[in-house]
Amino acid sequence: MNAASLIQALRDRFPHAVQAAHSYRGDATVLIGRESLLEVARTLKEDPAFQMSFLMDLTAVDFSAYGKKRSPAFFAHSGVAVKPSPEIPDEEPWPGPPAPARFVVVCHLFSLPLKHRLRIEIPVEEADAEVDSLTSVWASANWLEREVWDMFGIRFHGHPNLKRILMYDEFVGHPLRKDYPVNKRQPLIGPIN
Amino acid sequence: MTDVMTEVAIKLAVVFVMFFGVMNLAGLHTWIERKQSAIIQDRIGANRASIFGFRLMGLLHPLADAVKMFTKEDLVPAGADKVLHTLAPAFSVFFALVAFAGIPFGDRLVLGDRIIELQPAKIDIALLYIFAMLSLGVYGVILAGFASRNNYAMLGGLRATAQMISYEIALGIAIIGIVMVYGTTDLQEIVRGQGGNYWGWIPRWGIVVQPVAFFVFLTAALAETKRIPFDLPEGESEIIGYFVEYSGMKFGMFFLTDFLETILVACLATTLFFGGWQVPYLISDGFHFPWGAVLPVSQWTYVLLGVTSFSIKVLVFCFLFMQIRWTLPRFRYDQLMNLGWLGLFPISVANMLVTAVVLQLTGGRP
Amino acid sequence: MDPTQTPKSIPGEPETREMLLNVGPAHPSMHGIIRIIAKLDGEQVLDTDVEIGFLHRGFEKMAETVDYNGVMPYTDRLNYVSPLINNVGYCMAVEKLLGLSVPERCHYIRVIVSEISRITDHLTCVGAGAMELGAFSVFLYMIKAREFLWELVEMVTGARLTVSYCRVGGVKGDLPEGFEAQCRHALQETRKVLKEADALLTRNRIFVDRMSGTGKISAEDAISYGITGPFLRGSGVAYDVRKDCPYAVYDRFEFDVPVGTRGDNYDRYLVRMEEMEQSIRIVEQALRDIPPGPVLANPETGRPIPAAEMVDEGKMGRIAGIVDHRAVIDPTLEGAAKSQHGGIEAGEKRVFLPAKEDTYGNIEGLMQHFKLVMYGHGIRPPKGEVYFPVEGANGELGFYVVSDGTGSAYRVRVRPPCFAIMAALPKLLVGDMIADITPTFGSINMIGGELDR
Amino acid sequence: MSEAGFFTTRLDEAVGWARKFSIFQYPFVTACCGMEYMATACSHYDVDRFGAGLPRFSPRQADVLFVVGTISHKMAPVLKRIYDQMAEPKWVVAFGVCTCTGGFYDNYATVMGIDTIIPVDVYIPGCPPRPEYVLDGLMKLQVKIQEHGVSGARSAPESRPAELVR
Repeated sequence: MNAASLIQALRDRFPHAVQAAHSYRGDATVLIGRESLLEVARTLKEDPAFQMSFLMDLTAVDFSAYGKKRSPAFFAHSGVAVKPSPEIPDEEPWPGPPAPARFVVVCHLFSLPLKHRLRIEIPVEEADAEVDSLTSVWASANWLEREVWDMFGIRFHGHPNLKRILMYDEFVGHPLRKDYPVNKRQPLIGPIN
Repeated sequence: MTDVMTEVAIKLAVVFVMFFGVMNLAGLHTWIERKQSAIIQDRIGANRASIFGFRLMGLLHPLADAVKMFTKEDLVPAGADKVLHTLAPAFSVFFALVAFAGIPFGDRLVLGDRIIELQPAKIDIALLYIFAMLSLGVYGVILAGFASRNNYAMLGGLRATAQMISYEIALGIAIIGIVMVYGTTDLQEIVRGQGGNYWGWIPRWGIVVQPVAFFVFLTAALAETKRIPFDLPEGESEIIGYFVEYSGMKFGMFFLTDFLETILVACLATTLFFGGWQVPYLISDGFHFPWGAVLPVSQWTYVLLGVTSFSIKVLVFCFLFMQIRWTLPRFRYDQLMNLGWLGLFPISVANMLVTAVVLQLTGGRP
Repeated sequence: MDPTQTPKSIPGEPETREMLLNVGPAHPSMHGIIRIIAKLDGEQVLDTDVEIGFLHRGFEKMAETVDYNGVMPYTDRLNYVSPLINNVGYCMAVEKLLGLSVPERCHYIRVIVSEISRITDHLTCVGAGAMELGAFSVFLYMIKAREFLWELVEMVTGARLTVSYCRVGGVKGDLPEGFEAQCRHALQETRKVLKEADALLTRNRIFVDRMSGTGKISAEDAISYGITGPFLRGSGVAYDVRKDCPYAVYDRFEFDVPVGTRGDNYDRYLVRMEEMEQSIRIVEQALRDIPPGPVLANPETGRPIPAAEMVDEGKMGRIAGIVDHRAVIDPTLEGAAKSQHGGIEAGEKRVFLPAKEDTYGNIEGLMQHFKLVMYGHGIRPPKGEVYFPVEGANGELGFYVVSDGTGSAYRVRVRPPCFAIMAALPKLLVGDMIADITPTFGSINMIGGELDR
Repeated sequence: MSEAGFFTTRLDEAVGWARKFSIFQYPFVTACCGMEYMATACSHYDVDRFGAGLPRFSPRQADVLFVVGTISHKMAPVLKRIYDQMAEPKWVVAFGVCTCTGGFYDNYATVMGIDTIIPVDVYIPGCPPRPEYVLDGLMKLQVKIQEHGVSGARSAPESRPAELVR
């Protein structure tokens, strides 16, 4: 199944859940609301039309600084901009980040029997940063969700053991959020260098 | 009175020869092991330590190790039992060393009317004595494990206990065959019993009479020395070992015990199965070759040849153990138990029964 | 804990208690950065808790602060046993974002170096696993072979370990002279070592007993945990990104994907041993088929225009190779046409660094180098997000890159292959013995840089 | 030199000699540098030639702590504890740029040089250092050990004083 037909199949199946979709550079992507995440995930895994047996990756993006990033350049547009070469399809431009939500939880799914990939994006507001946990569908979600909690502070409803995984328990804040300074240190021992 | 003094002096000399030989061999053993592993692994091995510019192929490294260990701080972890913690390594080394008392390293030397047995202590039950000492040596390991207040050490101690108990039984029963054949537990007598040849040319060694017992003995004895593939109590990469909390010379003593036990086992294997100090075709007045030639040798030469032969055989065994150590991976606990109880134990019992039957049929002569 | 499993203390009998054993992070077989808290009943593992993160170095945060080519050194240090595969994966992800296609020779070179890296990775994994079982010599043999391959890598890239060889749009440089002979020699040495290791291990009774039946995982469980790579193939699932979603030129080579049947440590060992053979096979085919040509080409003209040549051509009035750059010359020299500079750069697709001779030898090369390398400059891809998987040594290594159109990535995310396997570790260990922690953990081939990033 | 000092000096020399040729190392291997550490220890470079070929995985028995690879803030207490557990005399080698200065991981997660936590005797820079550098560093350490002596204090730590801030 190619990207377009995959998206179409998903749209047919969940007309209300799919908020937006694109296939920028051939990566099938659907944006779905968090209330229907579990239902969509179960269907994707079990339905013979999708058979997404792998949850390859689960991560998040903090879009709060999107478009506001200060370029370190002398000129704002310095650097070598690149246009795609003709043989690679670029018919569909990237729609950009989903507008009001600060975070987007991104899942990459892969179907071993059908060999197609799908990206699911779930927009999450900062004030209510909580998504249903996918641990009941894919076992791999367990640690990945812990990492997203650790790095972004997005909670996962129904996760069996949601605690920090990469950082230590004494750490305050979530380092991959855009407002966490890259070198703000919280050492356990030793000076703050 | 003077007679007693001379007696004591001679005994001391014999003990000294044994002690000197064993301790040096233990030191040398580390060097041989390092060099031998280097050869196996395409390396050069330790060779930098030099005194006045003499490197001696790295022979000085064991010396450096020893001096360093003596000058290293001695730590007893908080919460550990101080007395037992200190006793454990001493236990280990002591019992490993005293076990050598029963090993005959040469035939008797006749000086005038005085007969000197080249065996530090003439014990009728030398074999039992050595086994007793070997078993007591395990207490060092167990104490070390329990006194350290460390889970890893504790696991090491537990493993050592189980391993020693299971393998000592197989070891003991394997030896019974030999005891039955030669009819004695006196090691010197066992060695003497191995003199002479079958059909004129095969030496009458233990391995010829008891080949099965030899392999059981070798395996079990290897387990007894806690070396790879039986180094579970140490198990560097799994549990660091029962001596995890030992530093400085206390650790050095465990290290030494390791080598001492290897040498002891090599000595035992030589004595029981490879004719001890016997040299093929050599009896006290000279070589008697199967084809009839006779080469007479003096009494001193005869004894010295015996001692040399004994040493060479021991070294060969040490070398074999090293070769095994650098080639094989380690057993797992349950596999070790299986091998001990389901493999070696039944074989050794069967060997004992077969030996008994054969001896009965042949009228008690091997 | 299941109360039926807990041995109750019976009056008159000695009380039995579980023991908590803390394995790591400073433990010889935990590679320094894992803590396993194991609940033991004697030697048996009842329950484990795995703690990671001891090598978290903030790769993803750092990648947001540097330009696109600047991420390259950080990718080296993800899976530091096979850094070249990380390089390739990241470059191909960014190239996908840019919509670039690189020349054929570059693809072949990337395949060759990836496969060499894969061999070094498997050598280290199998060797370290054997060492932790006590077979120390095997480890040294493996490292000896790895050393031959590293010499090869050094010859190509100039570094042994942290190579930073790939560039967005190509690779740093062409294969050096005499590479093929050296490569064949190194592969031969590797084969020799593999044969030795095979003789020492594969039918060694102790080794087989230690490995088979331990660390078992079924195919369904493995898929559910997101396990990929040799680990998954050991469970009998023939998923290999090189075969199933071919990238670079992998679809042109003949190679087999070995699979196991039982999903235990022994199968994974066999799979790794066989994969090294297959990698050697791929490298040999690639060496045979590699076409001549540029390794960093302008996708438009199909060949690089060395700046010196460009100048010479221009002097002679032959500007055919240059005209398509639509250069706008500033008429006033005061920057009145500055606003049009964006337009100039938009047509420029030479995102690769020029050859060093050009950088040092003429102004055009220097400028191009400057534009790509200097702080605040660099490539500016269009806005978008892409995910690109490659077959890393441990499984699917995916890079997810989000761009906001500026010179540095908005977000770079790695899908670390051994993260998924480590997540399954508690399941793998329960029921086995303490001694099995070591081979099971060894067969995961946990690489700290990749796991904790 | 006074006559009384003669014996002490000789003893110092002998002990220093023994210590420098019997280096039991504790490899605190965390990251990429571990690969080069392995390469140094194995056949091609063979660190055993210098008498340093016997890694001890118990800090009690080790003489030299080889800190190999990046130390994160999560790891720092562990490192400090291992150092404290070692028996005197002990030395520390910072292996690789990350342990020396933190390297290019100037961010929230990593310790900017282990000398902020424990004293360091020899720094081996490089990312990771080639085995030749490592051998060079080892020889420098041997010189330092030789100078240390049995009674003499350690030569002043070349590091900032470790100041424990919780």
